[in-house]
Amino acid sequence: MDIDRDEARAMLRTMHTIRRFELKAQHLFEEGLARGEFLGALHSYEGQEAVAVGVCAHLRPEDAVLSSHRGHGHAIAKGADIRAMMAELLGKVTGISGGHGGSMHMFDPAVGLLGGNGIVGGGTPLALGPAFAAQYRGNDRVTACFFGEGAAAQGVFHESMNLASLWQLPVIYVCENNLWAATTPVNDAWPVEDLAPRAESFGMPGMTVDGNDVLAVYATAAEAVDRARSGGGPTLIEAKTYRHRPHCMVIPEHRDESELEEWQGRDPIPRFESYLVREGLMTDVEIADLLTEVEAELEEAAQFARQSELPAPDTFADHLWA
Amino acid sequence: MDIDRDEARAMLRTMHTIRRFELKAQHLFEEGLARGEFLGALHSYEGQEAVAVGVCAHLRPEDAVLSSHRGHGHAIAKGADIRAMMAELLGKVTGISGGHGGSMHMFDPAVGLLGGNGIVGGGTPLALGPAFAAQYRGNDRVTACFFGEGAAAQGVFHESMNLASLWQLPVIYVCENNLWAATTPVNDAWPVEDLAPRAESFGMPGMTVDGNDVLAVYATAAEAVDRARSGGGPTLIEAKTYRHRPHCMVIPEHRDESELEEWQGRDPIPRFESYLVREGLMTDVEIADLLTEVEAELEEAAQFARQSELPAPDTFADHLWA
Amino acid sequence: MRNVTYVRALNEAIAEEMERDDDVFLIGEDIADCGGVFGVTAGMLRRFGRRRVWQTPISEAAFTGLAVGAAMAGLRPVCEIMYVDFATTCMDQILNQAAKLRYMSGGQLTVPLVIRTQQGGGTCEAAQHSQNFEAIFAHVPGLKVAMPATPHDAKGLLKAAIRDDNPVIFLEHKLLYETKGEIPREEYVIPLGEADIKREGDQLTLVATSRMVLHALEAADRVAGEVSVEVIDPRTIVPFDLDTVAASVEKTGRLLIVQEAWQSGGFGSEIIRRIVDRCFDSLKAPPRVHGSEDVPMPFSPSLEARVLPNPDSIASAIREIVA
Amino acid sequence: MRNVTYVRALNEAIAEEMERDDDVFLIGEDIADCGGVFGVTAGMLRRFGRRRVWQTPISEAAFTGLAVGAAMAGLRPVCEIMYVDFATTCMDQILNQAAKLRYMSGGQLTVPLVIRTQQGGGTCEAAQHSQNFEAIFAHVPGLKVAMPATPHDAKGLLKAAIRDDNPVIFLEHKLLYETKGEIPREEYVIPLGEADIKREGDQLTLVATSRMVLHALEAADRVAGEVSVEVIDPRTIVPFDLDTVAASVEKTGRLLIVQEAWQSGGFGSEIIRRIVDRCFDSLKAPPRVHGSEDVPMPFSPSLEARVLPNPDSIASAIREIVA
Ligand SMILES: Cc1ncc(C[n+]2csc(CCOP(=O)(O)OP(=O)(O)O)c2C)c(N)n1
Ligand SMILES: Cc1ncc(C[n+]2csc(CCOP(=O)(O)OP(=O)(O)O)c2C)c(N)n1
Ligand SMILES: [Mg+2]
Ligand SMILES: [Mg+2]
Repeated sequence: MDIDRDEARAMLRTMHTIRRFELKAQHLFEEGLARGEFLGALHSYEGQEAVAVGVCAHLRPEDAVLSSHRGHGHAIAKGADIRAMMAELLGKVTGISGGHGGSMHMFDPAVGLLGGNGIVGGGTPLALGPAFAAQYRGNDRVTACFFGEGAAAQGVFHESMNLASLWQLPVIYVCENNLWAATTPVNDAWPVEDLAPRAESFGMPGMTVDGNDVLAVYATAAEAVDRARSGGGPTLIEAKTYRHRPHCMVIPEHRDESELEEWQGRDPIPRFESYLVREGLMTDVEIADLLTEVEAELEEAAQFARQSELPAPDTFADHLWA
Repeated sequence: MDIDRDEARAMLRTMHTIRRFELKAQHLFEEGLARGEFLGALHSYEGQEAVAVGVCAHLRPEDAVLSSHRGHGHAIAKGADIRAMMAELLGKVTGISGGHGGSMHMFDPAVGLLGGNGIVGGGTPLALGPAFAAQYRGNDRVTACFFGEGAAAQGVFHESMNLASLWQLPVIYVCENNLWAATTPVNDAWPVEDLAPRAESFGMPGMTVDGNDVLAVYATAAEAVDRARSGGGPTLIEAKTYRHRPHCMVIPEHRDESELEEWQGRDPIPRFESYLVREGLMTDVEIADLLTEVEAELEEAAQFARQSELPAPDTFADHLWA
Repeated sequence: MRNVTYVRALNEAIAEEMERDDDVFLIGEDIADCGGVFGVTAGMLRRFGRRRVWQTPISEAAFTGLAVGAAMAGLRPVCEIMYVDFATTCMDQILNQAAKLRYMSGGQLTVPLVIRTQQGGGTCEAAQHSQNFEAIFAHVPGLKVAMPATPHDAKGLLKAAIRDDNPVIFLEHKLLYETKGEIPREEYVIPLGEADIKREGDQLTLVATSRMVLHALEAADRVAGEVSVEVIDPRTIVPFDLDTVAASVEKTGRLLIVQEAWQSGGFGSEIIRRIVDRCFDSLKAPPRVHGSEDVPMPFSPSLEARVLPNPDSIASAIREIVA
Repeated sequence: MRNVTYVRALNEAIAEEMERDDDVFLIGEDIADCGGVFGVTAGMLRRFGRRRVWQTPISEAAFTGLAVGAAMAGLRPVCEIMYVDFATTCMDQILNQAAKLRYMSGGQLTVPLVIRTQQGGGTCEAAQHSQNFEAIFAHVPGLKVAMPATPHDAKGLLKAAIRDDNPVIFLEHKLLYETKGEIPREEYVIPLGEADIKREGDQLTLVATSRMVLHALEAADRVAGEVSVEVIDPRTIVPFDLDTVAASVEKTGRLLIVQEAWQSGGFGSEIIRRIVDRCFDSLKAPPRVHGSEDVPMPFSPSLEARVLPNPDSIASAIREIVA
């Protein structure tokens, strides 16, 4: 699929932003640990950037995204503010959820980010809601819902596919099959190779894509988003990918070094960069500059997060009731 | 599939027993209403007899059955005592569950009946249990789980298929697609025609059968039960059928008369009888005798139920704890 | 005033709010063609069309989740779960999502959702169709919980629930649907969080919820010559109108709570906690809860009748406290 | 005696019972290869092999249902739900099935099942990973509920739970796993339903559960010069050892319950109901519950610390009651 220069650059930039964000997040987390502070679970999106970026490239701010526990990438790709995200990780009052949410619960309805979720599969039925609302109101907004291959074993995901297909809701289910769910390999959870036939068994198109190839994801998502936007109903996309980091900061790595190395060889960022350079869309220098820019932005975000205040303890009851 | 004379007769007898049981049950229910007593929900299996009978013909007493809210047919086909079942319907202390369960909760572990269920889809994960136990203990017992096409929309059913397939458990899922779930037609619940592809998407064989043809069910179930018994794992069977009665005694009929008439033309009992007579396995007189016998048995059961005592009120706490 | 059934009152509340606000829609099992198995949504499909009345497959988790998500997106879903017992299949959507989304988002989202369902025993439907779960919902912060006992309260509270910007668990009772009562001819709304004194008295405060209000009033009648009972219906347990109950207990010095939920760990215990804290010095006798026996609901009519509180057993409980 | 961690004590209990009875098997997410995300089942796979240690897909409803069904079929499953918050996805299996099957079957079935899970806050894991649901399980008849606070109790109670023929919800606490304590060298089992007096005193009875027992003991130390506090750990809340608590309250005349669950509608309220009923005349001050603030758990460390009870806030609560 053809992609124009500006869009390509923007996508690469977002991919780098996500990756650098995760590195900084990890750094902040470790800073906390060094001070004896434990800041909850932190799930790195590193390695999977092509999925969020390839899908969200087709989304408008008024389109909705439902994300998962591993949601920083989705949030950034959807346009959430990285300073506020970073502050959220530290539970600061300037955080994207005012410090009430933390890593797994980033919300920014202004850009369509309707939240991460601490419950695996928890976003899959919620995603039906904004999709339904679009149909109800007769507008062409679409909803994308990201979740892992582990979540694909949850019952509610199947109920949701059934309803999405039955009512032809404009929702795109994006299963990021990164081969592992915490310490459980996909082969211990799936009795099959692919998820697409599952979607088809609900009368919904199912597509499989190389989730480490941002252009492939971009092309696949284009079809799915177009279908949803034009009233053609839901799609399931299974993106085959890999996470570079352990499940979360507190669970030690349990996978073979060699598996990781193999997948690092398919790292979506260098792959996309080679393509951009090869196609003459960007030069090495431009890429290096972009990286410097991104890094500066993230360092600034980290500083912002560090310097922001924690919420005053007695504000704990704020936002319970509307 | 060939079937011997004795087995054929036994199957016909069970089909009649089920049908007559339902008529008696309805009668008892109406007697109760006339006395101002309301005896809960009563879901008639009339019209679906071929499914329970065709499947259970392959089961041994030590094999398990998990049933649904519409469970009298499964219980009878599995060999439960009709006197105790009838008494249960009236909440008598002689009932099959001591009056604690009622129509939806008939239990008789001695014949492998591990219960009806008031929760639609509720039996689907429970069925994994005895199947797992068989595998764990290394015996060749199998488990059959009956549920409606309405239940097939429940998430837990999908989780259960996934686990059954993944662990190759000896379970047979039997979906009785009677076209309606309470007042909801299958077309308002399923975006697809058949369920078999759903099973296949979990790597499990899926079969579709005419649920009003007891021999077809018998043949299909033979394959599934053999597979399970010999370690070949689970199977899903979708049996297309129809219930002759309204959803339950208290919800008025809402379906077209003509639909019912059409399906009554495919009534599994006369169909099987014609076959038996045609093949010379039974004569009309033998069938008439069998019916008289069944009717007498049921009248006796109804009498037993009527004459039995209600549990003493102060026994309400019995059986809460082991 | 008009004399209508509880089910009719609910039906009117829904119709009026749907008329008033196009964002209100209905979703649930069997709610369209037959108007719900208890008839609460009867006629809605004809009146408002398919766009606003969504009959679902049997997938409580998916359609409740859809409702939560639609509320986040600005609609005002009224979601029916046929029996509260089935809410066990969508507790994640209720307890982890609906109740928490506003808080977790730092107030950025609102979830203007009503989950209507009905609970209770008395119909020989046995253990999986007779439960009372208000204590579960009331324990988890972020959910309002309404339990109307009369047609009047049912209508006024349901309208308030639909207009509320928070998730409201609206608990009807299967044996109240056909009961009748007066409601105003003109439109009215009953704010969530205001108890109603259903009967005045000065010797014992009886707090009852849902169907138990009717039994409590009957019991109060029976003991009228002996004990003067004040019957208070909180109508919503979250928010709970502690002031009204406390004022009564300060007057009477005695408190009995009658709930259909199990005796142990019900909301009655929570009322005792609050009243003991607030009115300790006014109490002349130990406040008590009279609830259902702590067993799954037995099917048999003889057992079910024994397990549920009834006017007789309530009258005995009143006499015991006063004795 | 040996000094071991809580997680180690649990691990030993499981291994001993698996050794003792081939019908005991383990099922849950991530329990085999890594021994559970908290390490409770570490080493079990190596020791007992794949036949007895079943690592599942993320399907709480299916594998909990499997465990219930396997228990009906005579096995003794020990089922791990990683966080109690996730039990919302299998509440049907727990509340409608496991709790009721024996009763509904008229005593024909038994469900010798243990559901282990862990609960609680204090780790900045926010609203969907910090809840305490014991009140929900305790409200529904048919489930036993254990909440051990020490390695000693954890081991003894878990062994009892595995041997019990009823479903037992076994609630660990994520911040107790690394705490240490003495346990006997020889085998022991602690019967379900016996409270333990963790500290004697005669001016105030403090009932605390799970991790709050540790905070309560610390608070009792702090106020030692002013108030003599008796700290009682019921250890199981179903069955609940009312006798021990009532005897203490009759002695002290004052009762404080400290629970990590939300203040409103927790099991503490139920304890108050029972004690007020039984010990009304002995009470010198209103019994109180000190629980978490009634909000979803906020992520931010500054807010989380404010929401949870801690030794300081418990000490204040003690002083207030005695004042
Ligand atoms: C209902 C539920 N069960 C279990 C968990 C614990 N948990 C959190 S993340 C995770 C693995 C998820 O795997 P997957 O869906 O593949 O996503 P990934 O982490 O690989 O992105 C598990 C088991 C949870 N949060 N919610
Ligand atoms: C979880 C749950 N949701 C809803 C119901 C109410 N209900 C009882 S039977 C039924 C229809 C079931 O349809 P189907 O599964 O097709 O079985 P059938 O009645 O046709 O045999 C419904 C909705 C229930 N008992 N449990
Ligand atoms: Mg994964
Ligand atoms: Mg059906």
